[in-house]
Amino acid sequence: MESLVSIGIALLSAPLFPGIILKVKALFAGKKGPPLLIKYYTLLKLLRKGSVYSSTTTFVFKLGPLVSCAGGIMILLFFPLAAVVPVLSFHGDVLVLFYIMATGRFFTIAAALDTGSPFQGMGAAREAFFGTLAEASIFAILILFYRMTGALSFGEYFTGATPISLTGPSGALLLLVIVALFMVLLTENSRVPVDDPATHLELTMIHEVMILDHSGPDLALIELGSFYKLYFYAAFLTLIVCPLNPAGGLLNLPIFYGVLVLIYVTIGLVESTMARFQMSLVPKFVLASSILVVFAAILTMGFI
Amino acid sequence: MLELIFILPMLTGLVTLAVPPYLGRGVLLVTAILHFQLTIMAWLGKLPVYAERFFSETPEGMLVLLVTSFIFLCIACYSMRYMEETGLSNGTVFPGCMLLFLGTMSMVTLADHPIVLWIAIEATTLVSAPLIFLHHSKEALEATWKYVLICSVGIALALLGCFFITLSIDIAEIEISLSFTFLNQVATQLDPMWLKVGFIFVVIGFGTKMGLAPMHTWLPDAHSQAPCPASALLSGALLNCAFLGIYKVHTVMYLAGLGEFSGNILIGFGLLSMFVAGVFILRQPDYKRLLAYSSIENMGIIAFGVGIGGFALYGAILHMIHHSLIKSSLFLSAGNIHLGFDTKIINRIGGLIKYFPKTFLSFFAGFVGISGLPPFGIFISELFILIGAFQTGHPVSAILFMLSMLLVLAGAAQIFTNMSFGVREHEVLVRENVLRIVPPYILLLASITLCVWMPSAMYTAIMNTIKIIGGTIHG
Amino acid sequence: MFWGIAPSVKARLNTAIVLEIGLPVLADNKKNDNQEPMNIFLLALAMILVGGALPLLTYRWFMLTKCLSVGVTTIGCITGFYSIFSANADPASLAWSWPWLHVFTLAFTFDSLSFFFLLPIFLICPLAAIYSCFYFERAENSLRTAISYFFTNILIVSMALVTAAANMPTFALVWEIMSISSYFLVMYDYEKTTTRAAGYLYFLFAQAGALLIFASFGVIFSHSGSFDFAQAATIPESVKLMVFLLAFLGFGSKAGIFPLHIWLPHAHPAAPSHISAIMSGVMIKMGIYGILRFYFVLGATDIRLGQTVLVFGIISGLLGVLYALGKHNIKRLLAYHSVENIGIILMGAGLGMIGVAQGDAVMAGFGFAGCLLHVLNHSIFKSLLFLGAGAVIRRTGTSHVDQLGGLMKRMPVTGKTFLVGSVSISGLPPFNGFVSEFLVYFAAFQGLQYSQSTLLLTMIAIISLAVIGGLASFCFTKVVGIVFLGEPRTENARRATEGGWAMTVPMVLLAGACLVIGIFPASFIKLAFAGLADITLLGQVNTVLVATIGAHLALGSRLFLAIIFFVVLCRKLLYRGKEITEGPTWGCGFTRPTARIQYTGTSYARSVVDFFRPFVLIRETEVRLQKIFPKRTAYTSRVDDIAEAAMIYGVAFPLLAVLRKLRWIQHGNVQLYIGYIIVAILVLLLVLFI
Amino acid sequence: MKNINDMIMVVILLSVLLSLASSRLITLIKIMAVQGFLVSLLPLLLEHHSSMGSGGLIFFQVMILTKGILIPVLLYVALKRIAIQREIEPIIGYHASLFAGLIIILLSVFITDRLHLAVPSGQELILTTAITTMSAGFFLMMGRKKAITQVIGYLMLENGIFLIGTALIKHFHTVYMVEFGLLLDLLVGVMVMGIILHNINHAFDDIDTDLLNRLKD
Repeated sequence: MESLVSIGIALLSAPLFPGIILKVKALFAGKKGPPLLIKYYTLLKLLRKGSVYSSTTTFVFKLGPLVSCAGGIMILLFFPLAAVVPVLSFHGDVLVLFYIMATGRFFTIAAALDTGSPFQGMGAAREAFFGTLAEASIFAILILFYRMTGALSFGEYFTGATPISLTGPSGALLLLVIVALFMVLLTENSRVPVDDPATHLELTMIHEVMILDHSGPDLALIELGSFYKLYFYAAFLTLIVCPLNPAGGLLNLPIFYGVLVLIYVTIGLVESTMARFQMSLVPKFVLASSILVVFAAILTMGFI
Repeated sequence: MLELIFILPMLTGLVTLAVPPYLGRGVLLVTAILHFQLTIMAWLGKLPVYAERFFSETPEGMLVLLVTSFIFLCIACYSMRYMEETGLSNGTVFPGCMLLFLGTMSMVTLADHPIVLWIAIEATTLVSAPLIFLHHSKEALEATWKYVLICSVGIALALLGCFFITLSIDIAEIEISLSFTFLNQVATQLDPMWLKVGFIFVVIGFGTKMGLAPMHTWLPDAHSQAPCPASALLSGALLNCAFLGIYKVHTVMYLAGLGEFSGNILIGFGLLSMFVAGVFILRQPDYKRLLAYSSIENMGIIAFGVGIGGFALYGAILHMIHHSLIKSSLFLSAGNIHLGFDTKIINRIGGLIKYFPKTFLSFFAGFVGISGLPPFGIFISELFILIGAFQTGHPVSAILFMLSMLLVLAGAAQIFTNMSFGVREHEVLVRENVLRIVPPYILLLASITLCVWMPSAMYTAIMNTIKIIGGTIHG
Repeated sequence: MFWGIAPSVKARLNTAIVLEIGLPVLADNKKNDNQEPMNIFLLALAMILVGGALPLLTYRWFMLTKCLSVGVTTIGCITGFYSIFSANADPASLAWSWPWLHVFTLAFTFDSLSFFFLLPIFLICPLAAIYSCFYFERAENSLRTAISYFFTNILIVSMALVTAAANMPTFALVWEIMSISSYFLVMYDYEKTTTRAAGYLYFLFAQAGALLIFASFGVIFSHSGSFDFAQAATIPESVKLMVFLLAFLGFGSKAGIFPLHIWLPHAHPAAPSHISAIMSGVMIKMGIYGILRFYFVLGATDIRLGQTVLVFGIISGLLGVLYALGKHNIKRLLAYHSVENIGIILMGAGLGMIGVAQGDAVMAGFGFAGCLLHVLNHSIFKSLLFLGAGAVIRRTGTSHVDQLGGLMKRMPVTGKTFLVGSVSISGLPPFNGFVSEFLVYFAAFQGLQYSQSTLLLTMIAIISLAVIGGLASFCFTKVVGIVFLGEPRTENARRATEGGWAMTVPMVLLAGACLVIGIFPASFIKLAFAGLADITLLGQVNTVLVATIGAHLALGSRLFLAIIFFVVLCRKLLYRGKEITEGPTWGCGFTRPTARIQYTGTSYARSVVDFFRPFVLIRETEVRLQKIFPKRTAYTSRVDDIAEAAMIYGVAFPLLAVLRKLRWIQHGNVQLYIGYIIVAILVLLLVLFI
Repeated sequence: MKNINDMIMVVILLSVLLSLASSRLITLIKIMAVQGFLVSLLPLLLEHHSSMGSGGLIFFQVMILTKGILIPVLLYVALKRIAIQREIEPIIGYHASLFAGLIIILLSVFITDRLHLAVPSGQELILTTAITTMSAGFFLMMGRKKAITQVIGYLMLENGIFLIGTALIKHFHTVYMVEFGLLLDLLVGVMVMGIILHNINHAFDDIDTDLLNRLKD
């Protein structure tokens, strides 16, 4: 029951947090900024509309939003939000989930290519490339976690017998993981310095350019999917930074969401203070994250 | 009377030289059939030996005889049309010399006396020289000159080798009459020093004839200049005869306890031949030379197999049989190609499959066979030799063997592929003809048959052959 | 004795120790009561052979030939399937042997591993045969088609027999028949220079591989003294590593492991598509079969074996997918993906071997099971993709990715099935590719608990597997996106239409198989473990674990589908009564877009390929813009395989140069020829006297 | 007896040296005639052939006739029929050839010395002579351009082998086979070579082996 409640809250509240980022950025720029609920308004607006489809597109174009959104929902089902035992969990679920996210990306990219637009193709190529590199970091993290806990599921990582924590054995290595995971988060969710969601020039976009032709509820599904994805990564980071006792039940929620907000604020801060990288520097950035984790994993040979 | 086997073709050959040309071809075919019949009778044990001092019925000799006779029959059928179409049918030289050639080769297979063997091999050189010169071109002349000169020198050395072997009897002061049968019996008492020297000269001498590198130099010239039926006979039968000479002496060496010495020499020559053949097969511009170098390679394989001994020995004997069948088939197919396109230059030939589909079949099948792929027998023989090489503890040689084989394969595959499948516009001069198509098919079929089913008489013969020098090998 | 040999010789012959040729100890010396499965199996093979031979007789009636051959072959394969399942309980009952050439025995025995490898053979081959019915459409080539059928069926039979060969000569025989028949299949379009080059290359690699395999036979035989595989385990441990490496390289050249894969990207585009499907889907797996079989019969537990296999697997996987990205020919691209998938399969096998060496039954079991299941999966989706590519090539006349586009609308069935195949080969859930990759991952994570080299290797393996997966999906978004989506880039692509039912039905069936394995993974994982049932080396399989893993994967993929279904429903609801309009693609301000401004496959892949620069050779030619009003500019780039480049520039050219110098030997000067003879004498005499 | 033998052998050695130094073909053929005669004569004077029957005697007479007269005459006829434009044309010069001949003799002595124990006693000089003759034959074949000189070189090689064959080996187990074979070989060989020579001359207008250099790789 607790699990269901927690997942319900997550599914509903996910669009809230990107608003925080926007707010932070606006404040930094000395502006007032949009309301916190801006993303909800956007979604509602989109849902009310109809769609315009390019005559070039096929069913694949419609499949993109569907699969990516489904992937986002799926992963949250397996995640111990606020250290509440997840709805579903099994040994090896992390592999399934990351691959499902990859499926989502596959279809998003295919949908982008379906339009036949050169800009969308360009964006798709970048998305696919950086995503692949980020996958290496993620699996390096999984290796490290397996070395630490012997588990292969989110549930086990945070609510299992030997949960991951900074204070546990070889917990110091988690500092490296936190940095790396944050970098992955930025990459996977197309944030500055990898991508700038607010840019206006299609040539420099990555994620945004891919969804140029989507409109109406389709676009809403895409947005929703990306909110869930961002939410997942942020939650993942939250639980590493601030491990919670599963016994706490729903009481963990406030702490969890507090830290979560902090992470979103950090993202906003990064976006406000950093310029985006030159496109050719991005691979190095992502690679740096995976090297960090691999380094950490190798260090476990000394600890464990 | 066993001697009939070589006397018959010699006599008919001499007769053919005298009779009018149109009878010559008939005599050729009839003699070929009779010879084959006699061979079969000899295999059935119906022909006793008359001059036991000089001739005997050895298993290895009988194998070579059978192969020779069979190939000759096919070649005789083939040359019925071939000689007519090449415009060489007027002379009696071809049928006459072919028959004499057959006669001398049969004599080699039956000879038991080293000197008789030597005389017979020398005689093959002399009677086959006119065959190479048949085209009367400058190149043919050059090839003949080189053939006669180099082979004569080689054969002279072989004679010297025979003398040294005889000397080894003298020095050991054994009172026997000279023959391989007796040599085998007293092998252990012979003087090893002179025996070794003798073997060296015999290997070099008969090796010249057999086409072992570096004495192979005449072979590509002669094979490429001779008319194709003659090349087929040279490659398919003559080389075996020369091999027989080496083999018999190797047997003596083995029985004298010097098997390792002679074996190593054979391995060395074998590998060198394979390598040299590989060098020239790669990017070879002339397909008849290609086939000739391939013969050198295969002789190398046989020498290698014999040198290795044991399992490989069985493989070597099998290889000899199958190589004869396949290579002569290939030469006959090459004859068809040569007739059709009137060129020996590989680069000028392409698209056999389009112009000569039937010849393509035999030509390419021959290539598949010679490359050691099933269903042709060379597959088994090479497998045997390779396994034998490892089994007897010659891993380095085995690796060199494999590399050389690969080199040859790399060269041959390219050429055969391009000739068979390449695209090139041609004017076809002479069409395919049943009489020129069936013999190569029969030869290939024989190889396939022997790969699937081997008559037990033949198997026994091979086993008897190798028993003598494979004695210490066990599974 | 009928030889007229002198009596004394005869006596010596009798006393000579008889040459014993190690006759293999027959596996089925015991009386075989149940002959039925074997008879059915032989019947199936006979039918397939008949199906191959018939066209040679009836080739004058083109349609009849095709129908007859395909029909008989299909029935034969189904019979084969039936015989496998009827003998499933007791594979050993399916054994037979014939004496061969007085020396050998042609012996065939089956075990669970053979059965598993028979599955793809009997599954893919009939589908490919059906497909060929419409693929071969030119009646003037009827003889050639008939010959192609003949060799196809020989190939099928020889592959089936490879899985069953019980001793070395038998194996060598069927192996070589397999090689040569597939060579002829590659040569189908022999008029093309590229085809001939491909055939040549294939022939060379096949034979080189065969020689290595024979060499390993030789080493085994020299120690065990028997041709029988069953005796191979008795050879000394120290030799096993060498034997295995020889065999590994030999089989590797067939399977297409890096750097012995060079023939593969040439042969697959050259062959007709259904042949590529059989070769890539089934035949190269025989190489994997050989590696596994050798490993199991040797019973070697040296960890270095597993490490070698794993390292080769990682390299093949990574570089295979990388080169696939750089290739523009759709079939060549697929061929490189075969290299990649062989890499994944080998990683599974390598992890399994390391597991065996560590005594870890879970790691061993899952590694090998992943390997086997990926063999099956790859055979399904790779043949699906090749069939799809074949349909595209047949309908558009081009195989260059950048000249296609927009085919999803014109060839809907091909497009959809190709999409399924693409997702499967990228290893994405809920399709079959993921299931086997999951098993490999599982084995690899098991390996993390060890230390030092094992840990390091498994870590690299996991990360490589992740990167391979990412790059594969990158590559297949490229293929799907450029070929099937967007606008047609050429007129040919615009005019393309769907192939006939005989082409689409096999693709649909294969796509269905991809989904079925993805949604019902449990029984197929069990099947893979069943394939290992007769392998005693692996230790006890934890059946409970296997079952739970299967159930969990099933849960994952079904849940995912359910969520997608749910989202679809929501979407339907949201769109109810909404206005949907069509318009052109947003051109970002360009007002006159043409199909040519679309992103090409080359540019799509360029950034990734660049990233891996030292391992990929990129050659560019560019005409720079110079004047103020330039007329034309041109840019081409191509990605070269480093193994191929090394083979050409590092091995072939220097070798050819040296050999060309050596040709001096035959200079035509008779005096020096005589000199050679003298030198030979002198050398030998020196050897003798010194 | 021994002295005569030794003298013959010395003369043979001398003929070898002369043949290496001679610059004219006619001279060379004459030298060959002498050498052939002496080589066939030698076995008759050897001790272990003293018990030779009448058949053997006839055989050796035939041998002398062939080697000493028939073959030189054949060669002479061949020489006359082909118009020789230039003389021997050495690849290796005459002085160098002579020097090489000396070295060959030295080496032969050395080899014979090495083989001392293995040879029937008292016949070292025969072995020396035989080896020298053979080597010189090879030398002529390699060191001269004209095809006819190669035939002569071949004959010299045969002479050397004949020496070993008849002089060293006990007679009873050969039953004239050796002699018969040699004779046949020699006759037919020279005939065939003569025919080819004739043809070569006909086709190329010369018998220079440089012209025979078309077949190569």
